[in-house]
Amino acid sequence: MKNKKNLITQNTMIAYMLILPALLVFAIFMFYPLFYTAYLSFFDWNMIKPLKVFVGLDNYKALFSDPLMPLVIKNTVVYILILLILNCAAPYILAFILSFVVKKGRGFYKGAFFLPSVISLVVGSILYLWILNPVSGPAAVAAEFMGINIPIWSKTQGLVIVVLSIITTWKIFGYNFIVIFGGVTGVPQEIIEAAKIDNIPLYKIFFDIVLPMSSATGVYIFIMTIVQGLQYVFTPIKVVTQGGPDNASSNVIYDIYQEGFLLYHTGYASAMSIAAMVLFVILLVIEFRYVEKGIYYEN
Amino acid sequence: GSEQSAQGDKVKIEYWHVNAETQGGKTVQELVDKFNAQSKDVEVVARYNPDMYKGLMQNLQAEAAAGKSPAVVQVGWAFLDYFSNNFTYSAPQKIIDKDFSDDKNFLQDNFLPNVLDLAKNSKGDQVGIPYSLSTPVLYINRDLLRQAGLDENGPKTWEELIKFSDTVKKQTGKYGFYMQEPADNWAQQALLESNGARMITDGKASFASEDGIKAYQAYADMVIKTKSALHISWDQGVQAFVNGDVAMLYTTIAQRANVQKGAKFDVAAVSSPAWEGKPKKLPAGGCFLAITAQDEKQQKAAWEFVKYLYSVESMAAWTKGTGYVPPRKDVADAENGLKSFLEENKMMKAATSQMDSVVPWASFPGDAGLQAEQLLLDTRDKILSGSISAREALTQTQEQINNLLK
Amino acid sequence: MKEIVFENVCKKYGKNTIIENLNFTVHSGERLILLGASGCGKSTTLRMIAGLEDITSGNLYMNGQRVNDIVSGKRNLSMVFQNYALYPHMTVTENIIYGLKIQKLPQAEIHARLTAALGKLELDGLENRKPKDLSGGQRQRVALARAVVKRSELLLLDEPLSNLDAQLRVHARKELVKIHQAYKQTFVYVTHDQVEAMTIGDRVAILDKGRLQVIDTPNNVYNRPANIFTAKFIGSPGMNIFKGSYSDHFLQLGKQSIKLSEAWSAYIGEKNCREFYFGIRPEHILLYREKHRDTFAGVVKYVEEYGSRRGIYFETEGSEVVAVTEASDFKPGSNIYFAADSDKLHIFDSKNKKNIGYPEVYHGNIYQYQSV
Amino acid sequence: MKEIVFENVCKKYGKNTIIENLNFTVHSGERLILLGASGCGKSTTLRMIAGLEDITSGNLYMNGQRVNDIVSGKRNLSMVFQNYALYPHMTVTENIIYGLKIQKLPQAEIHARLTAALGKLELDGLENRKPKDLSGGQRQRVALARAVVKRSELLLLDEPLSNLDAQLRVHARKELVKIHQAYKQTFVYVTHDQVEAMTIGDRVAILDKGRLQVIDTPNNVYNRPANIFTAKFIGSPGMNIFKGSYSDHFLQLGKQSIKLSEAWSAYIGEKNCREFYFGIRPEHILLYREKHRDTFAGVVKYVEEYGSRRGIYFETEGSEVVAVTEASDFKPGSNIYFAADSDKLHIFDSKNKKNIGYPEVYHGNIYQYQSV
Amino acid sequence: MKIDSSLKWHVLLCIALFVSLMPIVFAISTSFKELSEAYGNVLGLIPHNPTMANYLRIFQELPLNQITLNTVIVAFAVTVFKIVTSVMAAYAFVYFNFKGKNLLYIILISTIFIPFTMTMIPNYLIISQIGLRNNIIGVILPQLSDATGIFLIRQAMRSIPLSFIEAARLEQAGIFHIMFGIVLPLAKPAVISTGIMFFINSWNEYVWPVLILKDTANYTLPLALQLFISSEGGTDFCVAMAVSVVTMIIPLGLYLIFQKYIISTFTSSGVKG
Ligand SMILES: Nc1ncnc2c1ncn2[C@@H]1O[C@H](COP(=O)(O)OP(=O)(O)OP(=O)(O)O)[C@@H](O)[C@H]1O
Ligand SMILES: Nc1ncnc2c1ncn2[C@@H]1O[C@H](COP(=O)(O)OP(=O)(O)OP(=O)(O)O)[C@@H](O)[C@H]1O
Ligand SMILES: O=P(O)(O)OC[C@H](O)CO
Ligand SMILES: [Mg+2]
Ligand SMILES: [Mg+2]
Repeated sequence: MKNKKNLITQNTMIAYMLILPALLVFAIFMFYPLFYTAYLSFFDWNMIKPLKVFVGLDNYKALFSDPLMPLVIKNTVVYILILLILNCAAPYILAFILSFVVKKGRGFYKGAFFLPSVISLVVGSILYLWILNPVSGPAAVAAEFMGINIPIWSKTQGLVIVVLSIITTWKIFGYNFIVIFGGVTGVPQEIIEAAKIDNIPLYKIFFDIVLPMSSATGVYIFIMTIVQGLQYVFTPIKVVTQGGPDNASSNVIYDIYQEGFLLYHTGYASAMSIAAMVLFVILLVIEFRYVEKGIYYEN
Repeated sequence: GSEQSAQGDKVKIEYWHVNAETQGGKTVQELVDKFNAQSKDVEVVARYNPDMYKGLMQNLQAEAAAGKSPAVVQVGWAFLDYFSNNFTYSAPQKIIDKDFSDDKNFLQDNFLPNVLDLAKNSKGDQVGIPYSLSTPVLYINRDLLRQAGLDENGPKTWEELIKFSDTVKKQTGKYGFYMQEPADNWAQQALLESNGARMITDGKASFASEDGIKAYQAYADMVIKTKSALHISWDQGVQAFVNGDVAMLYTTIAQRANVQKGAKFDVAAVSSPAWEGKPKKLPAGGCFLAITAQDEKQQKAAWEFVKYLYSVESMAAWTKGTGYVPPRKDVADAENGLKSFLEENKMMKAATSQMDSVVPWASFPGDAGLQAEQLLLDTRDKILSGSISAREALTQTQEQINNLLK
Repeated sequence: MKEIVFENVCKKYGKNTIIENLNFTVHSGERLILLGASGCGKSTTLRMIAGLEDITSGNLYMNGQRVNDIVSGKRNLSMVFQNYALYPHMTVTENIIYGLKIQKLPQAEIHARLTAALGKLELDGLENRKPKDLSGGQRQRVALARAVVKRSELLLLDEPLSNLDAQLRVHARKELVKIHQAYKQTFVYVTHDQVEAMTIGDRVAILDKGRLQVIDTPNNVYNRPANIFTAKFIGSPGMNIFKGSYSDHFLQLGKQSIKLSEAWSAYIGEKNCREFYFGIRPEHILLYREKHRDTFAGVVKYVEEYGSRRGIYFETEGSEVVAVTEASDFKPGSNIYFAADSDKLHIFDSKNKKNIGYPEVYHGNIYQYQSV
Repeated sequence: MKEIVFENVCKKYGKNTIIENLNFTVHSGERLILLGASGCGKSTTLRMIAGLEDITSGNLYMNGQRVNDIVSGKRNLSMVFQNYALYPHMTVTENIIYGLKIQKLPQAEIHARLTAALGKLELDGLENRKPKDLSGGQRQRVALARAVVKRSELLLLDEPLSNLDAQLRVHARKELVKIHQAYKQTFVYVTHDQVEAMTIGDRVAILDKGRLQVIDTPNNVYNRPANIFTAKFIGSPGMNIFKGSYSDHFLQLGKQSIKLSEAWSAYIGEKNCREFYFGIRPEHILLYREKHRDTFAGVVKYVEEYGSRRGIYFETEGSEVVAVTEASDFKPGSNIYFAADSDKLHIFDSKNKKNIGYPEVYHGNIYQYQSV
Repeated sequence: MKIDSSLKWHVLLCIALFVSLMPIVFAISTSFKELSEAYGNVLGLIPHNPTMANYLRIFQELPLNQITLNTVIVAFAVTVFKIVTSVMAAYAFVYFNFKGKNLLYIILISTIFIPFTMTMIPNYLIISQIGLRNNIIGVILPQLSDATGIFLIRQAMRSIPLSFIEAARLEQAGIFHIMFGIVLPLAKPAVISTGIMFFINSWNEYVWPVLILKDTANYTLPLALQLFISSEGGTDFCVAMAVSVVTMIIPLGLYLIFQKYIISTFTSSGVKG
């Protein structure tokens, strides 16, 4: 018994030691700023005025009565959905096709799809701004040959989100693809073979076997797409539309930025941040509660 | 930060600017280098701030929060009130009066009063000295105009412009007109105020006057009704013009180099159109210089540098490098100034010739000013998308802004 | 119901040739056993039939149709994988019925087949377990059940019973044969268990390093091995092989010699061979403590206990010989004398290592297959 | 070199009791075989010894020390896993020497052990392959090599030879025994192969549903099975068991009866039992085509071919009996008559199902273990 | 028939590829064009008058070597530290049991959702206070650890079959042996992909360095790019593309050099042996 106790404490020690470096960094550069943000959310302040006016929950109240909020939240959801389709579902399908259907030229495709992900989104945004210029960009010129007129997407509600998502996708697709590819090919070959022998149709193999068995990777990409996607899409918003037209392309993260750094509503932006964080944490907890249960892990 | 360097006992100060390499960044460095070479006791470090005046303001914010501050900063006109309300700065005349009695009349002697007024905040304090001055001009694609059978010298009035635009659309199938749509209402202000509207009257929004509504609606009609004008983001609009897809581009003179270098057709710039029978009112773009140095030594050094920047030679170099209009009176005609340059660069004339029409860029007072500006931007999108009439939109927004400003 | 024909089939992994020029036919409805040393290419052969492994060259036919390029799913077969290949995220039931559900079989039919399979393979009570919560043998049975419920025309089994205990193996063997009798599928069955090979196989094919050595009935493989490899491979321990020479009724082994029976003498004379290999199964060697007439001498090296019998490994004329006996008094180091009952001899050509056949009198001499 | 003592060891997974109150000792240096039906808890027992599975209750001692809470790494043992558990990212060589490198053995020593193991297990030429490029048997041999090179005091083997062919299995068996003789480790060896159990085991422990049934020498387990479970479990097919009654020299089975030998009659009389189970191994049943005196009648249900012998499954008095015979003329559906040589009978108590023992005359009667 | 069905896929894939690669080709081609051609000849991928002027300009006007070196240092330091701290923490979360484990994990992971801008100002104050403004160390410091990394690597470790760890435990392998000998190699695809992500993100990072770095000599490449992008003066598109090409060249080169290796780590996982 004594031995086990010792072992436990010794193991616990090792565990804490392993976590310590990460924890230290987090404590200083994440938790402390977070507390500070939470603190600021109770004040009316613009970051430089010497006087912070304590306003209690006013910022939060304002948040809930802000007429922009429903729009921004709706946009956020739309972004998430589009990004999930383009950067979670699509690469999954592609990875599946490349690992189980098309075997020739795999390496080439993988390499090529990955390429854009090394490029900065600022560059990507500027590039797309040019290329997708609906009046005189190459895409428009090419489309004109085919008699198609490209809508002025940057000023079209709805469409603007789609295009911004596409720009973001261009950047993160390759990375997601390659990670998912790793997960998908991690499914033992024999198991796929067993299914093939049973003449299981491809889409069934995908949904019944590959998806559940690579679900650990899937969940990772799912969450990363939401988290990273929302943060990534920030750059194209900033470069291309500044949230316009009429906030039609703004999302929660851009809105926080706009309130905090363009309008200097520091307190309000802090309250928004905290609310967003709470929202995401709730999502995360739900994920842990329900999604993780259905996921196949080896241990 | 501004620290004292031990070396040579020179006072080291920082100058914050927003000039990217494509927009005079090189000239900033040349000016600073020249100054440093000739100054015995001041050394200036130039620091670029990306993302224009907004970016600079952000960095200044962070700097202030850390208890530091540069000595001289460029402040965009839109931030005039915000800056003066929130940052510690020294009014230039105050420093002059204290330590530089020789320069007592420097400001009055060298600047037009309407130009100096640009840098006065809503309380009437002279926050800084106008430095980069720009006005909106009309770039025209002469080839296209000719093709549409129009006067190749472009329209003189907005009424004419509207006709031109429609004609181009009908005759060539290309767009007739594009007015810049960045994250500000600068160009739209020119349109409205030239028609007799006022963006702000006595600290209150007043753009939703009949004149304002009419002007905005006329512009909106081009976009919505005749579809002769393009409603698109700024970069794309400029790109479309330079590519020859739009006949007329209404934007800042600061884009001159870009347009000139890129366009392969017969391009020209003409002065801002006026509304028939009405005087032009053109908001000043660009920035003024503010002295944010905190201690006396630094402030003195800052003034020395600022004064240097306003010398005729420096101003001329500045204009050449950036395309801004010189705010100082006598630079344009001086031999050591811009005389020959302006002769060669006809496009600049469009801007220099309309200096007398310059008015301050409307900056809504108080902490809510920036938000008011944002509301106006949203309104622009609403009107130009046709979802709501100019009358309704402007009236609503005006009310909203005035509620904010209370 | 499926006839499978291998025509000059080769398989390479990079430069390694795994299967070399395979030519044979699995008759429709037969139970063919694939035997061979570990790593000889049995699984690979099975996998080629299943369409899981590309054929490097040659042709594979099923019911007369060339199937080299037909995908697995279209070959209508089921397979038990050597390492089971169960879907780890599905329960036992789900694993078994997955293929049936895809085939859109009626619910009742699926249920009936499932229940039957669970019962036959003694998996009741484990229906809702995931594979990782099963023992090795249970997993293997699930794999077997999954293959069996499909009732396809061709059943490929890669060591399907290796992790089962003897009772269960006997039982499963019986069930498999019953299934075969009911549905007359073609079986191709890989096993290392020679008893299994003998009991289940209609024919046995023996592979060595990717080459087919022999394909014949179990009986012949044991009693009339076609060549030395087969003789040594079948039986445990395998047959003892000596290089010998013949002259005038006497079989010469190194410096020693013994007399052969008349029948053999005549036969060898007829075949006119001098140099050959002769072979004798360990269980057919007669052992003596003292020198007798017509015995060879040797020294015991090693004794292996099989319970009531022993394997006696001894050295003679520089080669190791093993005999199986019930006697328990041979200890390592002691002298030993042995004779080979000439009734039970096998003789192989010294060049091509093929069996030269047997004198007529021995034709009925089919010995019982024995494992120690 | 390690003595292992199980003291009331239980193991549960959730509510399922897998191992129930296990009590036994593995003597230092002995080769103990664990036998038992698939899923009975053999691997679990091994994993508890290895320290990979927590013990739910009870105590496990090694060399007198309680080790319940000692981590695996500190127990100084090696193990061959049932599913090999080879490191997929390491080559064969790396897999084998990984543990030795951790022990910081000198390079030369590592090399020597590696070469020896590769040679003994016929793995030469595969040194640089990754596990996925090996055949099933090759993987298993690598797993074996990895365990063997460590030369630890205790070797746990979970069906280490199940995927090897007969020749290689004989060979590996020999090598294992040689290794044991050289290093005198304690072996705990799980197998389903009864021949392996008989040849390798000093003693055999038989588990049934997590309970120890018997622990005894291989010979006794086969010839003097302690209880019905053991009797049925060992042998393939296992022993036939009938419920019978005895009265006055006659053994009654349903409506039929046969006469017992004097010795048995006396013994049973002595033991004073009426109702019992009697058992007879399939290979000890005498079969007739016609009715004889002292035979029972039955109907053939099913015939299993073992090559030269057959398993005849027939029904009598509502229960299935199997006999092994060389005769080939029993066909399903035909009548059959059988007798049990009373020399070869086993009799078990009807209540506790334990062997009641044997009349003195039969004490020498140790039959040869046979597998079909 | 085999060829037929995959041809269809190949066509589809090639269209996708075109969409994905075209912008890069466009960027490279534009960087060799004169501005007027960039505007006028949008579709032409091969410049009529190829020019190096754009490149010459950035090399002359900027201490590009120093800037590149800065970027390399920042990206490598950030990547290495993030990976090391993530692997350590993930290992503890997967293979150890200790008090508060789940709570701690959830707290750490929930920070994934926090936009960096939220913590930017307090971090700036911290960095200023320790005097690391205008210093690349100041850029690196707050980024030494990353919840995303912990999350990803933990996911990967959870997918490693326990039996390998068990086998290693029996070998008397201590925690470090198991970590470096078994777990890390098996989690390598995840570690590498996370590393790549960190590297790329750090390489292209903009918002935070802009705040910290003041002197051009301390710049990183994305900041240098900003020097050629101006909303008001108009962007010199060709020069901006030249900087972009310079910016992408190192990660692209690294990727192309190690592509085989990187891709193979993903595909060769074969963890189930
Ligand atoms: N995680 C688990 N949860 C529930 N039951 C389990 C779990 N793991 C194993 N079992 C059950 O425990 C029993 C014993 O398993 P064990 O692996 O010890 O069997 P075994 O004797 O080695 O069988 P085999 O010969 O088939 O390998 C089996 O019935 C198995 O289903
Ligand atoms: N991917 C591969 N690359 C190279 N050689 C391979 C590969 N896969 C298998 N082999 C080799 O091919 C040979 C045949 O393998 P196969 O699995 O068919 O053997 P097997 O007869 O089934 O053996 P076992 O009885 O041990 O399962 C083996 O020697 C093996 O090492
Ligand atoms: O470029 P400037 O300084 O003339 O400013 C005018 C623009 O409208 C600013 O966005
Ligand atoms: Mg195999
Ligand atoms: Mg087991």
